[in-house]
Amino acid sequence: MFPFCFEWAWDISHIVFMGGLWYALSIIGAGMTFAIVKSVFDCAGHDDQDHGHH
Amino acid sequence: MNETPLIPAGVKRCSKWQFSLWMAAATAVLLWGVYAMYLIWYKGLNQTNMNDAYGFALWIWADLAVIALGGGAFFSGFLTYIINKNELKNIINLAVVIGFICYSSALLILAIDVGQPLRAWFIFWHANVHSMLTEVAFCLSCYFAVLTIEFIPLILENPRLDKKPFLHHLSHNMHGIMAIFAATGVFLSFFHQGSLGGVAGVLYGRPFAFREHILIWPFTFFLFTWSAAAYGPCFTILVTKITELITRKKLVKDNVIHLFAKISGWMIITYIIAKTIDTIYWAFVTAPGFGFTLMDFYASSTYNIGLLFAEIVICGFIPGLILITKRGRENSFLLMSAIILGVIGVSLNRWVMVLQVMAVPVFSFNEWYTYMPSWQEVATTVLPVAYGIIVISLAHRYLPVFPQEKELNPID
Amino acid sequence: MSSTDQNQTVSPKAEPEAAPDPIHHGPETNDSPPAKSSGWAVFLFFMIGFAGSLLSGWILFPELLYSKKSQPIDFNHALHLDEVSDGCESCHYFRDDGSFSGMPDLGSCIDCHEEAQSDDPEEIKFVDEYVTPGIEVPWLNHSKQPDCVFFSHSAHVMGADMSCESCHGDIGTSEHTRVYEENKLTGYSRDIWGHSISRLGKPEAGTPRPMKMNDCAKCHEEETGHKGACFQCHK
Amino acid sequence: MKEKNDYKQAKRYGMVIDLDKCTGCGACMVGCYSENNVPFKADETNKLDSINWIRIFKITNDKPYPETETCYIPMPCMQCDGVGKHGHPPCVSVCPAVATDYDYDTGIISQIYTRCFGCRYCMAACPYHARKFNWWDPVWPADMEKYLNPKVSPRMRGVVEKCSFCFHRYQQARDKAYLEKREELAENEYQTACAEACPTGAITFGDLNNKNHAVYKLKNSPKAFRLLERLNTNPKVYYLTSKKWVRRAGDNYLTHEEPGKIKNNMKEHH
Repeated sequence: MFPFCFEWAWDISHIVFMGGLWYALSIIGAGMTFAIVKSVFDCAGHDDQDHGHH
Repeated sequence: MNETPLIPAGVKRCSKWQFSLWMAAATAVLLWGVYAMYLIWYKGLNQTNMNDAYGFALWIWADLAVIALGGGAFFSGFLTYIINKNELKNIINLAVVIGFICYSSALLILAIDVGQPLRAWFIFWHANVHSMLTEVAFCLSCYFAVLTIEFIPLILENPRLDKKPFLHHLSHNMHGIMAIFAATGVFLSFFHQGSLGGVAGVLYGRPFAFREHILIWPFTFFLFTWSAAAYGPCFTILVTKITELITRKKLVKDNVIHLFAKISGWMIITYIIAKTIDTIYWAFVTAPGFGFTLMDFYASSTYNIGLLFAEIVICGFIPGLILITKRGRENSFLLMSAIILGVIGVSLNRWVMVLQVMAVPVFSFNEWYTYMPSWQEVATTVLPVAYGIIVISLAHRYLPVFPQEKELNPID
Repeated sequence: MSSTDQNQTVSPKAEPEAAPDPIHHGPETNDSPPAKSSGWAVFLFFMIGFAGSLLSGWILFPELLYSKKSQPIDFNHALHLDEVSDGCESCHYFRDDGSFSGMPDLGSCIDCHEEAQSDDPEEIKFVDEYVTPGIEVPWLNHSKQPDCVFFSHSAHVMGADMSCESCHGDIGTSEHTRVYEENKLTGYSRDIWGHSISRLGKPEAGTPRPMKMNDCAKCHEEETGHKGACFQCHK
Repeated sequence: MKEKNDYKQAKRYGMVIDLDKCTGCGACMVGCYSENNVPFKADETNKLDSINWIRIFKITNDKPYPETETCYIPMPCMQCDGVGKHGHPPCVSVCPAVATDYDYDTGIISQIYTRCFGCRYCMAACPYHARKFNWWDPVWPADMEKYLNPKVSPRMRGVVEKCSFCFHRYQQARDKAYLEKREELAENEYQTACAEACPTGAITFGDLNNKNHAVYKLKNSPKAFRLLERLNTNPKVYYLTSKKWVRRAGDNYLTHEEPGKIKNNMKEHH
């Protein structure tokens, strides 16, 4: 799973397969981070405005 | 202080008493499964009736089946977010809840099924990228994360949770980027549904399972993805209909159901044609190359040729043809028959691709292997059903799962 | 998921004066501080947590993980090395079948130590507690490997011409035994993992090499071009 | 893992079992059990969940007396070279956690018990049923634990195990060769326990690539065949028989096909 694992090799199958995995994980991670951080700012920024209508 | 009610406004729900009774019944079944699960974890897989010839059995079937049936989630996500079939927004919530249930169940079953559950993380840490099972585990876990993310905003729409500003914003922001998650989910689903087919298709020591390849992917890879997309919606519609039956009210408008059914129908028809071609090629080219005739594979009284007929004709062409014709899908009896046949069909396909693979003797001097699950296996397989009923009941009671419910069932 | 608008009806701003708290750990109260000023508190909280986790990871956790043990007898390698004729191999030798004797048993010691030769308390203890009653010394093995591991001293020493020191460090010149730090979870010596927590860089000259699978693989890859098949080191 | 074959004389250890000599006595199984610490159950009547690294199949020609004939087929792990002899046997590439691999130096397929987490995919992949699952933790009768072979690591509940061609004996033989500064092993320095235990000399073991080893000649005999050869598993265990019906039983044939006259349906790459 990581380059320091015993089984890791920089060959085409590892690059394609693990590339796909890390790509997916990054999107999921970045997406959630974005949503959470933005929500924190939204809360802090407009105290009692309503956000349901964007 | 006046608390915001837990139940969404504008809809009617059964009494607390009635709901508790219903939940108690489901929980009782759940606990039976949990007890069996405990036995298996504590005492080991000797609690099952699997053996060295039948290393993959009921659980792997259950795993493949729930994942195929949960395919409605990724396919409706694809249709809604990527090709903008907006009507399906009225059913996608349920598809996501079903997907969440199916995938969490699949992961749980896998955790019960391995001999050393505490080492299950090896599949990630020490992954062998050439194994189809690795691809399954990776995509399954990632896609489960995606489904959880898709489920969260719906949970946050519960009136009491929605009152908290942070959760309100979070729900809103997650909605905003849902298309990205959905696209990732479709990508992941495509691969792991396929890999589950690949699991059987790459077994070149098992002539019943083995299929020729395109690059590294055996035909079953594509057939599994295709069939999950085709039959998954049938299960979503079936659960909708069951929920409507139990709650005694209409929850999704007919045009939504008919659209979903029509798409499902075309997917089934195209899938079953591809499956037929695959079967013919396998029966007349692949298998004879290994010294087998088609009938060698169906020479058992349990596993007879009727299975193949049932899978392709009764649960394939018939529901497909019903669903693609306007009169078929708009007739409620035919629609129900078609979706039930579809659900049976895909489950049957997964059964055959797991259990029959094990049963067919490869040596000319061996008998057919037989296997009967132990009660512990049955209980742990029923567990996800009880769990699913509980989650859907909770979701329906407390969350706005069906956006059209209020309009279809005005309170006054 | 399109029902946010409908929810407006059920989530009216019942308490408009309640400032939304960005982190929300409790029921909302009217006197919660304004969100903006809490930013520094959050940052401070985060930094304290970060420092705390670093400290516990680098200091506290290793303290908890390893229990310190001493060898049953404080053995003096340097003294013995002066006395014997054949270097390390006088006691740690190859058998004819290619297997390695490892730590010597009582039989190898008894030739000289049937009776104490000095008034060194460690030697007297050795003779009284082990030689006379005939009990093998329960030495603590810093290099002990699990059951599933096959290690060939023959391949490394004879095949690859490696010296003892290249793996075990300068143990031959030591006058006292080292403290044996036993991993409480696995039961193996801390030497196996290595003493650098980050495991970056090479161990100093004279100190033993870490001996986890990746350490074997690293050296094998450098020396032979590949990590080797499983059965090269497993049994 | 990447295949590497830097060694000029890579070995392919294999076995030739003469079915005309095998009496089905089971000495090979007993030898294997004690050599390899193979666990057994108190009640061994159900063969489908008992562990054995080599087991004996009994087949008959299904003819009435006096034409009845019986043949015993001892089956260890076939140590398949896989499709195209690339070292991709059915079981290796399917293992999700690299608990089993193909050793390009010897052609022997490993099984690492501490890595295996018991998904049993390799068992589903192996057409020879050579792989066995530890359904129970091994229980050794009183004192027997002291007689276990320290060269072979014991196994625990929930992992798969299989014949290793007594690989630990190869490791011991290599140790001795290193000590004596030799590169090559003599044929008799590395022999499996089953080959040594066989009272009729039906089992011959050696390097299939080495012209001086007995197996080299035997595998090229016209009587030689391999089990389920048509699946392209390329096993390294060969069988000898002079009986046509045994030869036919060793694989699957359509009614018009004749054993020995079938071309493999897949091209070999080398």
